[in-house]
Amino acid sequence: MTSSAQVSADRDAVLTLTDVRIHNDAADEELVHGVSLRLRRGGVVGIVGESGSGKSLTCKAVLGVLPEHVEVSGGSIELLGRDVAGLSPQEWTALRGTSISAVFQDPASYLNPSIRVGKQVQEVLRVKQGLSRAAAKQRAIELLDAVHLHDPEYVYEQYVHELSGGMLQRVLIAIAISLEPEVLIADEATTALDTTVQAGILDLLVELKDRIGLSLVVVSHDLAVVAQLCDEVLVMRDGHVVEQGPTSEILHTPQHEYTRLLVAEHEQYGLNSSATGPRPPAPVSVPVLVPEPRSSTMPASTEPVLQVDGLGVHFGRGRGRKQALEGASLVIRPGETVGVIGESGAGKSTLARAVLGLAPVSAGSVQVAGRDITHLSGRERRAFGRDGVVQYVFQDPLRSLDPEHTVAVSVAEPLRIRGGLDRAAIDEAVRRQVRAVRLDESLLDRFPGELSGGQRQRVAIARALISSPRLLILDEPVSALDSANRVAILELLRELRSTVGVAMLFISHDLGSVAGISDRTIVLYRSRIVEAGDTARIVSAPAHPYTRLLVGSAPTLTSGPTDRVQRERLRAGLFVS
Amino acid sequence: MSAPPPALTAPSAARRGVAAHRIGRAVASTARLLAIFVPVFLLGTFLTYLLGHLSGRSPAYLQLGDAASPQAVAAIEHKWGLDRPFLVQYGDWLGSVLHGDLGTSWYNGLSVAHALGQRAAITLSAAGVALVLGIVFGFALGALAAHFHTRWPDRAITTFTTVISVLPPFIVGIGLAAVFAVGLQILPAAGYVPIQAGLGPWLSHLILPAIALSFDTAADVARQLRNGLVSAYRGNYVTGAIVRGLGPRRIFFVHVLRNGIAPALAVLGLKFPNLLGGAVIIEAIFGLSGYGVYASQAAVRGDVPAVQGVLVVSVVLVVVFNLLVNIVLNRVTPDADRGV
Amino acid sequence: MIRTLLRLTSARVALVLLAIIAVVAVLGPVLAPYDPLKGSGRTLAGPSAKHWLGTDYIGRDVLSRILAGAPLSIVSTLEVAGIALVLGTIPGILSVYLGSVVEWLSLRVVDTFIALPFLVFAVAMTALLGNGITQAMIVVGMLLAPVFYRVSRAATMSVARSQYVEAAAIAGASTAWIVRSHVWSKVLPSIAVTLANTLGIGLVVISSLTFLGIGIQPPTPTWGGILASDLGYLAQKPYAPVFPTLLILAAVLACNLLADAIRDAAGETGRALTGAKTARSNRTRRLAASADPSRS
Amino acid sequence: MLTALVTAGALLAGCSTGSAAGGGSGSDTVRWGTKQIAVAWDPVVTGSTGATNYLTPIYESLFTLDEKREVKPALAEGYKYNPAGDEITIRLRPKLTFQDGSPVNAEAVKFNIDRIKSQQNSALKGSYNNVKSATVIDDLTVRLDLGQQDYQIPRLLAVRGGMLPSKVAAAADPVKLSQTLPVGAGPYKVVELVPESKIVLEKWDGYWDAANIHVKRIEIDFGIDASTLVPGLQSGVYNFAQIDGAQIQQARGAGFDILAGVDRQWGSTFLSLNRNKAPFTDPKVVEAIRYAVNPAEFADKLGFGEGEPTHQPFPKGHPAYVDGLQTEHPYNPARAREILAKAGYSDGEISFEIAGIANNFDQPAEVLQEQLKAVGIKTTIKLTDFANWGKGYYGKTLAASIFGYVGRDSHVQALTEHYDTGGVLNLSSPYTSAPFQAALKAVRATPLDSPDYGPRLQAAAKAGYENGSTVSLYTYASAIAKKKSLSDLPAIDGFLSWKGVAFTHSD
Repeated sequence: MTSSAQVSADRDAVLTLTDVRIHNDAADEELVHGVSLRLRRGGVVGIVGESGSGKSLTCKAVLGVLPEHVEVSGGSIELLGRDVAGLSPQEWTALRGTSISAVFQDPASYLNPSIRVGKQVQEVLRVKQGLSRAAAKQRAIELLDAVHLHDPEYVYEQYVHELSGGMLQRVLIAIAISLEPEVLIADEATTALDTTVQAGILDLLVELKDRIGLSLVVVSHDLAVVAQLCDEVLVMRDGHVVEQGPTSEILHTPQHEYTRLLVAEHEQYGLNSSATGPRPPAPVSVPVLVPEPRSSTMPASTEPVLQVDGLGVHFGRGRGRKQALEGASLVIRPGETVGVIGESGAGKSTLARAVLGLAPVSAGSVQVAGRDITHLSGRERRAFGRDGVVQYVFQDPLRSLDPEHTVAVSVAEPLRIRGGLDRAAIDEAVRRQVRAVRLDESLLDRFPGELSGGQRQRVAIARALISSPRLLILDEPVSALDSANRVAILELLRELRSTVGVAMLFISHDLGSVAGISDRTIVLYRSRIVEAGDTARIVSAPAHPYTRLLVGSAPTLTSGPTDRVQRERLRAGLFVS
Repeated sequence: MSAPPPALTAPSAARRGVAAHRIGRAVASTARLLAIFVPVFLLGTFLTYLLGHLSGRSPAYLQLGDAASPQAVAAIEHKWGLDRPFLVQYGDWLGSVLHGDLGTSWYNGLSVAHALGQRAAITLSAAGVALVLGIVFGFALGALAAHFHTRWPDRAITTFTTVISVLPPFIVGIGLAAVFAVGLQILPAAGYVPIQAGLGPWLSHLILPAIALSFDTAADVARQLRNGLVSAYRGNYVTGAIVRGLGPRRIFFVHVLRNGIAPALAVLGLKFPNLLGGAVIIEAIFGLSGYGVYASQAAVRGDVPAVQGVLVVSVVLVVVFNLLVNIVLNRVTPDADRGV
Repeated sequence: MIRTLLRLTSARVALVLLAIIAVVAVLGPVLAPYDPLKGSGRTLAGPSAKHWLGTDYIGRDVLSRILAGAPLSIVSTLEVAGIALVLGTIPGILSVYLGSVVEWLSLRVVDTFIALPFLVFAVAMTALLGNGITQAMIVVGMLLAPVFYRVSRAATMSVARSQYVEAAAIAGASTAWIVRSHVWSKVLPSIAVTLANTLGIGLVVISSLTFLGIGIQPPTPTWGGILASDLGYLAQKPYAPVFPTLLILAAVLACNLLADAIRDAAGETGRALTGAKTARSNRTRRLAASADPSRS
Repeated sequence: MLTALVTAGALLAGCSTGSAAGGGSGSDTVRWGTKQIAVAWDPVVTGSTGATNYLTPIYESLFTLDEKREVKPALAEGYKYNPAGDEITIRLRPKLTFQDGSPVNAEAVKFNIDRIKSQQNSALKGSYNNVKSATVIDDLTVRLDLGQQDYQIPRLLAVRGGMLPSKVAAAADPVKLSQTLPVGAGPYKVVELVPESKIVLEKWDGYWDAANIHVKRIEIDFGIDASTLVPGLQSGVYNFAQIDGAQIQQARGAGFDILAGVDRQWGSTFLSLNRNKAPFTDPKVVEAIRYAVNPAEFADKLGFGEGEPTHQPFPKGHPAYVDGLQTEHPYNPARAREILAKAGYSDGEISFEIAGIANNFDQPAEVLQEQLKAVGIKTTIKLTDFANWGKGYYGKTLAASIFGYVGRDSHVQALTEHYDTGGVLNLSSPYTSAPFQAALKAVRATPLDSPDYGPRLQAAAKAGYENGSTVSLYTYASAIAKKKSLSDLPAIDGFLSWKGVAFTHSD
């Protein structure tokens, strides 16, 4: 453990943790085994670790909001020179908001769904600063403006369900800084947000730090997020701080095995432009630019697995009609992997559903393995599904597997739906498929709840592959996984691509994952394909402003202030909040 | 997974939209409620009418008694228009119902609407007082249980509400009368005096039946509120409010109550029909001649128009009450999408 | 889930109570010390060694009547719940799958049923359809059906929107397949909870109808009927209603306890199934999610 | 919580139970609760003779009855028969008016008799079968022409059949008269009337015998559940109530006077058998049933000390009661079995359905079923609502039904209703017997004051009894509980009179 002696004099410290231990009284077990850190005024300390590592509990301890039966059992927390252990509830209430504040993951849940967001900004000002209604409103709107929300008056009047995640996180930040606290804790504040939105929020935090002199504690499972902002990093695992030190030191000379894994992941499946060494070996097939005109001269062997022409999809009717996809065209040939990238709501999943014959297509056509599936009846759709030509893997394997079905039952389901095979044959196929995804056969009788995230995703992939599909659609297959599993699943997919030879449509909001596996990449932006082409070219020389912003927003271990300025320019042109 | 993207409205359009949006939202939610309630009204009245029709009852036997010869029966049925096709009868009936005319009783030839008008004060007083009691005690018990969540007051309240909600209402009624009217002699056991005779006498006659009626409502409101509050306390926005430095009182009243109250309010809407329905038994026990007694007597006599009248009025009352509850709910929790 | 259920004390108490009631329902007529329909000269007698619970207004042994009344009371309640179950659950599940017209119609029918004042409608329908236990049960069953409809529909919807159902649909599964292999088992716990609750409500409602003189023909003994007639003789035996009341109360409470226990157990299993292995790594997160931050 | 709430309610109520009773003004008010429901307020329309109780305060009859069951003048001063006994001339008291101010005159009498005979929903048509027409002789004299010699007419005119509604009101709107605003010439005038639930009456000074009326106000609540009436009395809501036998003990224990006895109000419960339907087409079956029935058990178990075992529809002491009948079909189950066996019926071969009105005849039906079971007759009980039951009973389609009788318009009428061809209570209608018809004619031809009247009436009662279509189960006394401070009502058979009744001291 690196000592924190290198930081300057003690009165500079706004937050000091000394060997903080957190204990669960109900289960009688220690959850955090000694965390020490020192946050300098205007400084940024990062905590990295996967879920369950104890990083969020540490934050909750600092804020005094530990769950029931969980308490600080050792060490001390000093906030602005005061030991928080002895604070009365009233003193805590007085301290929170004015001296320390926080923003969290899933911003929508941290705002009252029944009250207009503006009122919630105003509430703090009126309660804590005693402002009049009018003054509080004016100040609230100023704050919303300060966090770069377009049209703060409009946002002021909205309810939580009417705003996007990025906007809500900005609202929360506005509330958090409204009383000008010394310390702001950002606990996974950008997790589950789109890459570009994440970059925007991180940029905002940096800006606020500089502008109003905030001291930040940034918590994330993503090393790159922390690396962008922090002077000092703590790496936590299973309640232990496994490594701690200045960011550059951690990045360049990681000591602990886990830290090395985190760094390596970014080097392999990130867009670490400065990372040396060759990118993973490029696939053999020649990238073809899309859209590609249908050509009769095309040889039979390269008949596309998927051909989408001018696809348009609408949801709703009348005034509520929403264009979910417009004029999309693409081709996937056998064995080819095409990545689809874009922010949430850009139409990625709609495209996937259209390829499955599940979306209400209003224009264009979809052909799968030479068969037109644009407008299937329910019966035809089911028959098409039973053929198993296209299969689908969901983002969250926990939710895509029936919790009451064993691995064997889940994997066998497509075959059983198709029918015509006896029990022994199905059993044999299941075992073969389970081996193919590198799962132990002993897991066949387990339930999803008894598996790890990576194992579950392997089960889902096995289920998708058992009907020998020509095309596999992977919808954010690694987004819900932690670093180690993410790497493993991506490796598995690359392996399957060469052994099984299945074509893939790989959907992700994470450019790193897409870049690591796709031959070609399609960029979706506001229901349209704005750019398509060879993955390497898109990553190295993005053409469309959105793609450029995307590439520039991807968290890397080395992005810095220059990127920020560039991003801001791009954002201004795109109206991205 | 195919949720439409959040609106990325261009700034200028958004500015103009704020006021129009709010009005539009109110209009839309009202329209949505009406779209639910109009069919309920039509279907409810249709079922009611169909029921009367299917029962094969005829005013003839009520009116003729021992003089019910087939010709006399046919003549009376013709006079009442019962020999016409069913749908024609329903249409006519619905038409007059919409004009406030619920027809005349087969039994005594009096206007059903008038009879119900005379009884409205009694039933609505009893149901109203019961509703108030149900709300007051339901909310008090629910809030208390939530506050002492998982501790003994919570368990005691939960047990208490379970017991009172499963007690048959007639047992409750007779027990209350036995204790407070006969045993302690502090309240009358039966009868009704209009509120014009004074608030005291009025309430003294109503309090026992209202308590008996309110048990079920109070119990359910308490349970829902407790669960609602407990889960609202678990909401991240509570943590958020704590972190912002808001005090516990403010958090409870502004944030927790507002979000935890919805299930209790919703259950209140569902309980209103029970308050009216429970009147059948409670009114009989406490000698109140309200809708319940009227309905059960009419049903037992086979006085179809009277039964239909009570049901129609009840359905309207329930629908109106639910509309009110929904409007309140829409204001309290604007994000929820709901049916009746 | 059954095993989880049996670990709960409340479930055990409820099941023991229900088991006793079931035994009484099956063996009641055999156990009855006297002919439940046979009167004697000793009318309205108090409890004694010969007649543990005394005799009724025409000298019949009350204990025998309560025991003999058990089968009909229980069976009629079961039938009510059964009718409600069938009428509510099947449309409830199907409403999710049979298209928007069916869905809209069934929702409005259910709304209407809920809007009708329950007892008024039950009394009216039973009286108009002819006074009999069968009519009464059908009517009450029908009026209780909306609860099942709502519960099964809500449960089905949450399953139907789940990704594993979507996965099956993508693989070409028919609605029947999906209901059979995915939906049914998830809906079952909610149905079981509702069923247990409905049994309690049904018993109270049938008793209430009997109190109003609707449903059951004398001299057939039923708990509600015994209770109703006891109320006519309060002057002679003020304590008489206590016995049937306690029985009804015990049965209803047992059903309620069981319902709560099933709910708890289903939640427990749900968590157990989804989180057993990840429990260790996710423990802190789950604790954080389930704990009440209001008191920290 | 509950206690606090109730206490709060009680405090709000102004504490004393007296004021809690609300409404009425002090001790001059009779607050009357009953589980019955008065349906019509026009004596011509009111089908139930039991409901006469609620009409007597409003309407005065032409004649009235005294405590010796003798006919006395009321609105009419007297009557005279022609020698043939087929014309009766009635002379009205002069200068009387109805409560609406219109005159009580011969025209009014004629108008109402015409109405009885012609109005579609008249319930008195049957009773007036023998009255052919009414003729106005002068303003105060009216003559009735009878179809045959009939000395029963004054009795008919002394009760419901003789109650006189205002001609003006009846001519204007018969429905209003019957449902919302009854107008008579009786001691009390209607102040408020909520159909089927409540009536408020106030003393009317225009009544011819107003000097004898002391109670200022009568409020009647209808349809009060039996189990509520005694608590109602105890908590001061009522000071006067018609209660069930089972509650007599409780009311008495609570310090109330009980007025009961066959010299006042009584009723009879009987089993009507339809002799046109199997198995009652076989007289042996009917005979066996008569031996199987044990009136003593009914009286004992259901009468609560106020019932009487009897095989005939009249209690002991009633003019139509026949002493010898008690031994004609004494309770003898062995004999019943023997009769059935001889007629070739095996045990359990005979079965039928006992119909009845739900909530009214449950217990008698249960006792009856058990008694019949003891002789090998299987029965099922089918109690339904009044409408359903009435369809079968009045339509004469039921095979057997339990029913009750509380009417006593005239002795002969009681017999005709049970045993005559068109009798309402004769489920076997049109079945009747020649001996009954002969005896009926004889009693009608006997003046009421003739010494032969009693024996002839009883002869007719006996002949009717022997028809066998009505099997009496028991008679019971209707009970009234009243506050001790209210003086006793005169004991007149089947008639509730308020004359001379007063509150003795204020309480």
